[in-house]
Amino acid sequence: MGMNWLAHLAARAEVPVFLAEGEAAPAEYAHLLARMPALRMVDTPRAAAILLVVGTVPKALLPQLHRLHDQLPHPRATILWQSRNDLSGAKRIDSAEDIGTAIKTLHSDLLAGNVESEPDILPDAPPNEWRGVGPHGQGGKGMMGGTPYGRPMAMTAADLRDGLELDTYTADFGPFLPMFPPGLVLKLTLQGDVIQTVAVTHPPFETTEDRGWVLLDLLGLPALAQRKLRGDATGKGSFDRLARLTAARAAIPDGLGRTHDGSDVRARFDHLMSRRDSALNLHLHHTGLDDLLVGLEWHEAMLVLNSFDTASLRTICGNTPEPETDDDADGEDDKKEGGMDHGAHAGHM
Amino acid sequence: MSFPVAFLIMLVFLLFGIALAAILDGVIYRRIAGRPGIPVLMPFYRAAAHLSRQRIETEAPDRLNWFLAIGGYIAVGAVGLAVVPLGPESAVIGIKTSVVLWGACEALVVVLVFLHGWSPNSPLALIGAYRYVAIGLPIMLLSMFVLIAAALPAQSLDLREIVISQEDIWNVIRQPLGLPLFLLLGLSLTLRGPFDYADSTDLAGGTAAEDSGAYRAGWQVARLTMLVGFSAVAATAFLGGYLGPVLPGPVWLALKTLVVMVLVIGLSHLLARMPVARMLGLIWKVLLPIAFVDLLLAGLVALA
Amino acid sequence: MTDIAFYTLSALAIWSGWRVFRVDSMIRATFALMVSFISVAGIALLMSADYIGVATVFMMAVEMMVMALFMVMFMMNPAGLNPMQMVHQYRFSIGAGIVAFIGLSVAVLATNLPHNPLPAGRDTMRDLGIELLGASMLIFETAGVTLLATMLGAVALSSRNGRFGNSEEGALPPGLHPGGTPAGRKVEKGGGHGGHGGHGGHGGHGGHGDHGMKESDKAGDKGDTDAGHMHHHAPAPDEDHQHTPKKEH
Amino acid sequence: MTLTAILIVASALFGIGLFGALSQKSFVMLMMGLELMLNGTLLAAVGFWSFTLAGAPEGQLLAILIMAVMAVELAIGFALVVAVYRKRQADVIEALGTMKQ
Amino acid sequence: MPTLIAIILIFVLSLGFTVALRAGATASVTYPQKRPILGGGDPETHAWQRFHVRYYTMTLLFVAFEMEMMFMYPWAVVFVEEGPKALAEMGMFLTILSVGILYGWREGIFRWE
Repeated sequence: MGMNWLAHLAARAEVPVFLAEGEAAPAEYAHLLARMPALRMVDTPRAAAILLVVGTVPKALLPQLHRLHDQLPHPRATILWQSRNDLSGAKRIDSAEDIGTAIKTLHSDLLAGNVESEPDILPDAPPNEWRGVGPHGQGGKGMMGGTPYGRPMAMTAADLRDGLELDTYTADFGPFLPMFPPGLVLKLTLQGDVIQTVAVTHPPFETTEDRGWVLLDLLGLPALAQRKLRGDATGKGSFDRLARLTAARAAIPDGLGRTHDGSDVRARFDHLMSRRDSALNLHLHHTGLDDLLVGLEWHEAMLVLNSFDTASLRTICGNTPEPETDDDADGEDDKKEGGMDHGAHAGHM
Repeated sequence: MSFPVAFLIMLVFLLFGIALAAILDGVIYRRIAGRPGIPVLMPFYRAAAHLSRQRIETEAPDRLNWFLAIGGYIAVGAVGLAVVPLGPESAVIGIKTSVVLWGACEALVVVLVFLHGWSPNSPLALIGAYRYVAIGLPIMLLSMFVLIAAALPAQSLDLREIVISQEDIWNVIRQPLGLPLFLLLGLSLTLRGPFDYADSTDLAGGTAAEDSGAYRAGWQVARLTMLVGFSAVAATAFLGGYLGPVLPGPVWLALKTLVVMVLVIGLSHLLARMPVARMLGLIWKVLLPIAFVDLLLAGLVALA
Repeated sequence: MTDIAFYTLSALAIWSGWRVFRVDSMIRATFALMVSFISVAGIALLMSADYIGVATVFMMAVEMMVMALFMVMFMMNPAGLNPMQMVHQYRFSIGAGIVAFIGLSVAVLATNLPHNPLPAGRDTMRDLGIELLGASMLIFETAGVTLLATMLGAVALSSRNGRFGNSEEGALPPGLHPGGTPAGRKVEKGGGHGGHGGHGGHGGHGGHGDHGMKESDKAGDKGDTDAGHMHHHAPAPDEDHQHTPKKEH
Repeated sequence: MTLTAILIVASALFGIGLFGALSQKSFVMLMMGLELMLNGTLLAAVGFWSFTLAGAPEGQLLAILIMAVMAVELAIGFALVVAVYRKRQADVIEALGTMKQ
Repeated sequence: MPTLIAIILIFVLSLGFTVALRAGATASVTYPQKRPILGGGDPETHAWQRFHVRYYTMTLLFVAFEMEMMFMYPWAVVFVEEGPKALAEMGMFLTILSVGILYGWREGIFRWE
């Protein structure tokens, strides 16, 4: 009874939706979704009830989609919008008119228990085999060894900026992070919040979506981003006035993300805000993502990434070295071992 | 006013404040986003939706600290509200050094937000936590300076005395630099707008990225509690607190708190966030000298 | 009532103080120490030390925050995912701790302590202010100079971005094999990062634009002399994976 | 709550701090031990101020100075840790003994 | 004493509220759900690591500078009473400390190292 009452209230809330964009998504889908009052796009799958797959996620990125799917809290459901993907239990919608009501209905059904929450796609097992040692069953061999709780510990490497040998964090970021262009998967090595190495695992999808609003969002102006996303209904004059008021342009560091032709994030931001249709002619022949991102901290790097249109970004990704393939993966193991030895030696462990 | 009565008034004030802050947040967001409607009940529906979802824990999280971060953040915001006098001689926490106690709350916020980002063992949350500390620590200096400036004419660190010293003229006029600087601190304490380095969009929600279900609702409540506590302290230190004609003191205090709340929420939506290193430089090189000037001017005015 | 509060807070202070050296996670150790400080602050409040009590919370929260940053930065296994004990001379230390405790306690119990309590209603804040500006003025200003010296010392010791450029910056990555050519690409002059050096002025001359360039040139000059040294002191475990040059920051 | 009780608590804190400072290998943990010893000292100072000095301000000044000592110790200690780590990639005390560069 | 009671009461209530939050939603969490948020990626290692704090020198400067607050609070109470003398002494104190900030600025510690 109590639960019913809560579910009843919850069903009246805006439906929290996490977007997973695929290839060949419907045109202007972000604008369309922004105009639906009953939906709310959230930043993280942890806050979402509905996973909305827009367009088709290519085969290479399906494992990522599955991982993302499983990260949503129960009760959860998936909607495939103009998508050729196949997810068990997911509902298919093709027309743009139905999408708002379909999501809303599905959410109410989920809460009322009419629709079962979707189970995990992946098996319920830790990412790595591990059996704890130690007095409480946690941990592995030695101080840094083993795979405590299913993962190894980070290993040291010299830092780019100040040379301290602290731990690095390597992972594939994307393709379904809201601050990444759709489809882009980067293998990043971070030390602290500064990017040490970049490799492109998967380039962004080809779209012509205008992503100026993302830049506003990244600058901490979600309301203004939403205004831009919702389009001209509210008048361009008032938007420009508000944008000037926020000093968004001044907040971007001068010269950040400068390409060889001299355009920087500020210039590209101006261009995105001015809504001119002509593309900014960028000369990107020798610019790779590693030139642009290495040594930047996270926020700056995200600004740089989102300041390019998709076509330019694809060119840039083409100039970037691929991540190591299988051959090198062995080498990487060596590196881990080496790091471990080194760490153990240094720490008298 | 006896202690239980004062405590009850404070609780009511807090609950209404949280509800009002949540509604205001929605209304102002929609105004700026150009969406119609005033969603009065939406925050409650949203809270219900959070509560009806599962709470996920990450791989080997620091459960104790995760819990303490949320509970502690709420408590610290409420302590901030408790030092505010509701009328002459009737603060819940009537201590001679209430300004310092508020400073302790500010310092603990940095610790708790850091713990919130640390606990889930997740990269984006961790980055948010560390970035927040970089800004959260130095910006406390601003608040300390402007509050000390406000304490000078009162010759006391007691917020009750500070209110009494504003009977002739409010501190917002006597020390014009004080309130703006203090509002910046408020943005940082409540993780909002240009100082939202902890829970920002570029980190998919930062320290809150791994919060789901009830904990997500709890963290939002904590942020709103802090907003209410901060606004009440700002209204007391700079806008004369409970002072005002005709209406009873607590009503005046509530009205002024509301004004500060609107200011904070409005600013948070209308100021762009800059990369963290830039902000760090700005605080030390520009804002801190301004706080010095504020203190100097306040000192000269107090002596004159 | 006061007694209950006192014994509870004392127990909390001692227990959390003990936990500091018993937990695996560095974060928990640091904040256990903070809890110990806060309990002591609570006891101070019980003794009507309004200012010292509250200020202890304020100062210690900040200091433990900074301590936590450094703990995680430099300690292996900072989150205590693997159980650990990094101790030496364990028995001796326990003995020393117990001896210190018993010795001090006996001394306390044996001494006839004078009793001259704080008069009620005394404005201790004002006393302290008058003392600071009057009789103890010299202590106050000396503290200022000491803190200045601390700041200078801490910055000089830990920062390597001196006015002569970075102390080790610009060193080329070590060779793929001993004595070989440096791995990785050459540092680009200017390049995409020219503007990035302007991250927060360097020194009083606020010139941002060309600063990164200047530094990189400087660093480049130092590079040759430093390369050997780098090589010898930091045998990077991942030599053949060092793709990137040290860029100017 | 008597002065004796407070001083005994203070000496317990001091004892634990001493144990930590002596037993920990890591330089950073050693500093935690020192801080805990200073914590005991702080408690004792406030106790004396409250119970035997009739509220003379010097007692409070002493407490403030103890806190200043903590701050100085922390700042210089960590600066040293950074400097040593730069050279040795280690943070344990033994590393300090071999610093001869 | 009343201060302490009020603070403890507030902490008890807040933590109690959070305990209530924990009590809800008891469904068990599976391993795939536990993965950290990376937009679909799977990290190689735990996120907890020797985190490179880019502003560590600033924090040391901050700890030393912040000590000045301990002296400033009592100063504020007697400021009007003591008059220009208080202004002069605190001016001197702050000037001394500001030298430290200027030095730090020149050494570039407010940047991301």
